[in-house]
Amino acid sequence: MKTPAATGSATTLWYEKPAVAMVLVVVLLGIVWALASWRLDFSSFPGPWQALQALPALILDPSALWAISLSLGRMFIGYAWALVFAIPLGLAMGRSRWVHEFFNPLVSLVYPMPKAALMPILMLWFGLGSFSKILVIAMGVSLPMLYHSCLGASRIESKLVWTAQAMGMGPVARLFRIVLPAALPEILIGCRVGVVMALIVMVSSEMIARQEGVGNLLFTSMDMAQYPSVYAVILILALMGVVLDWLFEKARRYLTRWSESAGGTILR
Amino acid sequence: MKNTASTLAATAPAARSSAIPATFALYAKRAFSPVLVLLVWELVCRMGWVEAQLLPAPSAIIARLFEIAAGSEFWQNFGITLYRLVVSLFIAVIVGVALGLVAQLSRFSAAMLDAFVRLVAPIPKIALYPALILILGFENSSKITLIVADAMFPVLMATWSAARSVDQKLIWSARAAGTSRAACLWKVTLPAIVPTVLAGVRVSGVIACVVVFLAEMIASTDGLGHMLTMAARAYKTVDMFVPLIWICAVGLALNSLIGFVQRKLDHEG
Amino acid sequence: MICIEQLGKTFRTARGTSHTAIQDISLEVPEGQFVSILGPSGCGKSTLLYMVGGFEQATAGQISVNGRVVQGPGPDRGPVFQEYALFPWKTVLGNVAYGLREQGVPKAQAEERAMQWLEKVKLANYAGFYPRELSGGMRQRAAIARTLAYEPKILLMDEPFGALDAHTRLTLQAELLSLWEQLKNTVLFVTHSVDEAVYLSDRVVVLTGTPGRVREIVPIDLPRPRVRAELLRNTAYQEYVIQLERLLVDGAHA
Amino acid sequence: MICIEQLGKTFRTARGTSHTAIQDISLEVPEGQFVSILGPSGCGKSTLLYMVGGFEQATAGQISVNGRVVQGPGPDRGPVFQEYALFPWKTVLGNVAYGLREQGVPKAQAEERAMQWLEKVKLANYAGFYPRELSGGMRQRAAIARTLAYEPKILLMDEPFGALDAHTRLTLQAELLSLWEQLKNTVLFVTHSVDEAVYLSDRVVVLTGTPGRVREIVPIDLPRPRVRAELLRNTAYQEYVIQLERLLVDGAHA
Amino acid sequence: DIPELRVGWTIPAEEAKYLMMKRPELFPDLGKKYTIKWTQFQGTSPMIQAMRANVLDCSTMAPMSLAQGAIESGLKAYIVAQHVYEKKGYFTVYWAVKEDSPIKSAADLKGKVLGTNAYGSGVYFNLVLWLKQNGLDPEKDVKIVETGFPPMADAIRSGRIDLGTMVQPFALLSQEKGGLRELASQAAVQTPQVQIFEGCSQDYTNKNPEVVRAYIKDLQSAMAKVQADHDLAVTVDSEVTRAPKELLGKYVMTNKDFARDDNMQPNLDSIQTSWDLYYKAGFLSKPLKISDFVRKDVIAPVK
Ligand SMILES: Nc1ncnc2c1ncn2[C@@H]1O[C@H](COP(=O)(O)OP(=O)(O)OP(=O)(O)O)[C@@H](O)[C@H]1O
Ligand SMILES: Nc1ncnc2c1ncn2[C@@H]1O[C@H](COP(=O)(O)OP(=O)(O)OP(=O)(O)O)[C@@H](O)[C@H]1O
Ligand SMILES: [Mg+2]
Ligand SMILES: [Mg+2]
Repeated sequence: MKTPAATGSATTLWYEKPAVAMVLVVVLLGIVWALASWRLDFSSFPGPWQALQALPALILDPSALWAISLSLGRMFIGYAWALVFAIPLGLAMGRSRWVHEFFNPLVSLVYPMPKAALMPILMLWFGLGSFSKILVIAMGVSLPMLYHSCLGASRIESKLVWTAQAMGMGPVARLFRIVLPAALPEILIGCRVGVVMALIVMVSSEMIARQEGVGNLLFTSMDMAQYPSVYAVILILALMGVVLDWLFEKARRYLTRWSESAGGTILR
Repeated sequence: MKNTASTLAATAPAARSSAIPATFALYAKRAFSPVLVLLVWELVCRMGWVEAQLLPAPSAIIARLFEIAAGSEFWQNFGITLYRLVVSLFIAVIVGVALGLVAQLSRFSAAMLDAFVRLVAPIPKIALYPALILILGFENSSKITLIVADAMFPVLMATWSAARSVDQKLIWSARAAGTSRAACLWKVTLPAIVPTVLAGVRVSGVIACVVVFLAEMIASTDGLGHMLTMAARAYKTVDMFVPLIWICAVGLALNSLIGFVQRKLDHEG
Repeated sequence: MICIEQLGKTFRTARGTSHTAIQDISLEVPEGQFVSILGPSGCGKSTLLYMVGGFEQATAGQISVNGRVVQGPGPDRGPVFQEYALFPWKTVLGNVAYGLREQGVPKAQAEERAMQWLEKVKLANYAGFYPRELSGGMRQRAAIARTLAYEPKILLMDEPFGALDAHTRLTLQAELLSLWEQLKNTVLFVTHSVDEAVYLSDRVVVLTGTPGRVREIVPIDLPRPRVRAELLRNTAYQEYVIQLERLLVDGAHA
Repeated sequence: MICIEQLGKTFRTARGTSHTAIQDISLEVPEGQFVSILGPSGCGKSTLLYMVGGFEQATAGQISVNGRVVQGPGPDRGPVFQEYALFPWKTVLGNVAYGLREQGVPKAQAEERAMQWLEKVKLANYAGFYPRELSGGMRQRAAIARTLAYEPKILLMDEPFGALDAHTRLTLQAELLSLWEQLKNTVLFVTHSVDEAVYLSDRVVVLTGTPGRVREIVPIDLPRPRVRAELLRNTAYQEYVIQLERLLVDGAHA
Repeated sequence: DIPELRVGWTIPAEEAKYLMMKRPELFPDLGKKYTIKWTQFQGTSPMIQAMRANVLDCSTMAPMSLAQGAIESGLKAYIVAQHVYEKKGYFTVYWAVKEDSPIKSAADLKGKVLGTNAYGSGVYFNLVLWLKQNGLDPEKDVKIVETGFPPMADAIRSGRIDLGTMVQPFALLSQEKGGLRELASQAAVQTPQVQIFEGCSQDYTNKNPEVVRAYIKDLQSAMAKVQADHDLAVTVDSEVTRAPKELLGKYVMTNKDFARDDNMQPNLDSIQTSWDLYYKAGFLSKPLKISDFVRKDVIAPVK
């Protein structure tokens, strides 16, 4: 009953509707942008309107769409790899002291390492194909997933596991039927952070090792002095981030609708 | 194992001292897996299974690490990275805490900030970097702005969630004892949220390490990231590993520093 | 003297509907009396107490304390909560001295007086500890000392012993009773436990469930000082318990 | 028949020191008996119960159930915890049917039998709800139904009503008693409440504080079926309460 | 089985390759005698890395990147064809200052901030050489910062740097906007000067000389086609770089652009001169001989 909105009267005001607030903020940011661009008067810093005008040309251009879908495709594959490897490892770390003691020092060592910075090295090892990029995305996404899976698994109420044991459930079944669902809310938090991470790593790895993709679109536009296109690509990337995050949050809420914190806020 | 640790802390709280042999054993345990990985790596290189051009041996990297550290140029690069890191983390914490508290002021500010966070937090801000270079130039200001833009969100979100879940009864207790409503903000709310905010700062620290390095790689003027770019351009594989090791060390040090402060200030256990 | 007149409280819920927690409660508590409030969960006991404390606003009726209408919190009414609500970043001594410092007492003097209170609640040896280092019972002792330290006329206690185990609870009940017998504050005491209400109070107010109204006010005519073991053998005590348990169970279904 | 012989449990703490929670406890519980375990906080009541359940390993002595030494958990011993420990991702029905499904009962049949149990604990209307949508009392009812559903011979209850308010607690106590009078399982019941122990049990085992040992075993000779209002007026009942409260307070200081 | 050639490319100034990528039907041998797997790169130096890692067979190179790749990582490559170079009458990379700047000659640069695109690039080394020629110590007397080309003009105008390096299309755009003045150009350092050329791995070339020859032949014919048909050149360039044709039309393959030769014959003497200059200035740790990078029968022009 202590809802987050427990302060003051609880009816929703007009500006508290998410869509309205979003539009307000977008307009506000747009105005700030327009003013800044007008004030600075750099040829390299067009206003929002010019960026929007450059948008259709990008979206209607098959080669640009192809670049975007290539990037997205690599991102999803990298993300899927991380799901497959990081979550089981994280759960194992959360449940077994040995696994934890072995992997935790390694994980905390590589945690602050900028994954995209490995691109030049990975390219030496794995060549130019998508593999290095997928790998670097998977690595970037893995860490939050690993961390949250481990946290989720280690925080499971031991009585849940005991209850299942008392019913006669074996250890493997317990891992999948008790530990996994019980840790799911926490795992999904890691997965949500992972979505944003995937985008960041995708863009920065393409900036560092430029090949077909959104990051390259951005820099090619810059190298050819197509500044409105630069900002149009940035808009596309921003939109991708917002939409993916929003979709993921929907999915997360649906999957954990049984959980106490399902109705939680954006705060992760 | 975290469960047992927390029950222990709750049941037997007073004793805090730890025996020295136990600490040593702890460090030995923590070092085990990294050392193992290094040994295997070294072995692979010594056996000549990979070309040194592609994967240099750890011993070679460490030797090079010291060699580079002997020059003053390295310390300039290291210093500038550290400077950017510290300054931007500082700004990120101030801005994050301030915005997080502003959200508490009114329902309007809360709604706006909520939308702002939903909208801006998931944007890969590194994509804005080219724009920042165009606007702010190539030196500290664009890099620091980028780091702040990325690193402030964990602090902001931690402050926000902590501030609005401060136990109402703490505030009531202070109010009943005669503290004014405004004074409660810094006498109760602020100390109450410190532990959560520090947890946010910890995440921000990691993000700042990552972003400063990437920014230095992409607009490569100086710093550790620049060292990597230069090494890559000159095809010196060994030299590419050196800045990476340093940034990991910086991240680790930052993390344990914040962890230390966190433990000092967190009286809730 | 607390005077509650036709008090009502209606909450606006997040769904936009409204929910009446308390309706038309009138009650007078003379100075120095120990009054317990008993009622099923969710009947508005805490809400009533918070309104007397000035933490929440009534939506109908009014409360006055010694003739002055309650507008907000004040040091004449000291709250003690079930969850202790100690400041986790202050030591036990710092917590107890807090109210005095807020009243403008100089630091040295505030700490001296705080120590006296800590002795009274048997925590003198734990002055430098942080709340998390204490057991539940000790935390509640510290919370009581923190409130008593700034000498409020009225104590507002919301299930202060609800989270304690039986043994600690018994001890603290006895300690509270002996403290109160020295100080003679007015006490408004919310509890779930019939037993506890009868043991401690001069009068027990039984509330009915949603919305909370006064079902009955039962004066407890038992001699003081009260000794628990004797009380348990006392037929009058047993009858009070039986009567209140019945009122409670019926009240919940009313 | 549960047979506990010279049981001991020593924990190794994180600091490397060792801590004896339980020492030299011997106890026999005949089939169908309701035995309560009472003791100060931290005396090892839960630990004792967990060892009987097979969740924790004894470090001395042994436990046998019907002549077989306990090696691990098994469906002959069903636990009910204070924190309910319902599977939050399953509906009430799913929770109750879970144990049956694990025993290999086909889905339709398991759900049918689960529904019967839900009716017995008055939750038939809440079959499709998730645990978080229920009140504390309802959650505990569901947890009891879940355990009873797979028909363990022995029920291990660890302060099952500790987190409930007085009224709900009274109701659930009565319900548990009437269920038990039909089923006649063996029950090992950990509680903090003297009152509750006397009301429910055939025998009460009082433990002393750290390390936990048996201080006294008190047989409760009160007629069944027991009705609470009558019991409260019963002098024998009062004397049991007084005796146990004294044992408890002394035991804590022992 | 048709042999495959793995080729790296970059933006800008490789019109011959762009035409082969976008109009493969114009090249009868392509797809019959050999196929090409195109991979885009950020610049010549990652391409050298890729060559070294043996994931590319041919790529665009600059004199400096090939030299360093050869010395530092042991890359073995042949120079096979030349893309663009600087010569009188065509565009040369130049250094610009603000119109009203008091800087009138290199000597005035003492204590100033100079902008380059990337440390270690050919453009950067030319700047350093030029400073040295004019008696300035690039380490002590000036501060060289890396800005990249795009913000260069704005950085000069806003005073963030005192001198910037101008290339196309930024040079053209800044001339249109006005406010900048050319101080000197790379011609002061060396002329003619090779900008970029095509290089192929020696291993691959020695194994498949026919394939590389066919590739060079197609490059030559592509170069001839874009030289002959300005509109085609601009169209293809626009398809690759996504820049509008109006902008490209103003300079691509005109005398406002770098110079190109139809036969793509590498100017080996110029490259050797560059290497010698770099070695003397201390940029290279060893002297290099151009003859180690040439196979006489596999070099443009191929008949
Ligand atoms: N901020 C609020 N917004 C909406 N409803 C509230 C709020 N606070 C309390 N209520 C409602 O008011 C009623 C009374 O709550 P209150 O906490 O006073 O009950 P209580 O008698 O103290 O219960 P308990 O014995 O469980 O502590 C409940 O139905 C509760 O749901
Ligand atoms: N995993 C553990 N590691 C170390 N010590 C433990 C562990 N679990 C319990 N203990 C200790 O064993 C003792 C008995 O604990 P237990 O939980 O059985 O007490 P209890 O009688 O159930 O207490 P309560 O009434 O508070 O539930 C306590 O002192 C506790 O600190
Ligand atoms: Mg309450
Ligand atoms: Mg227990």
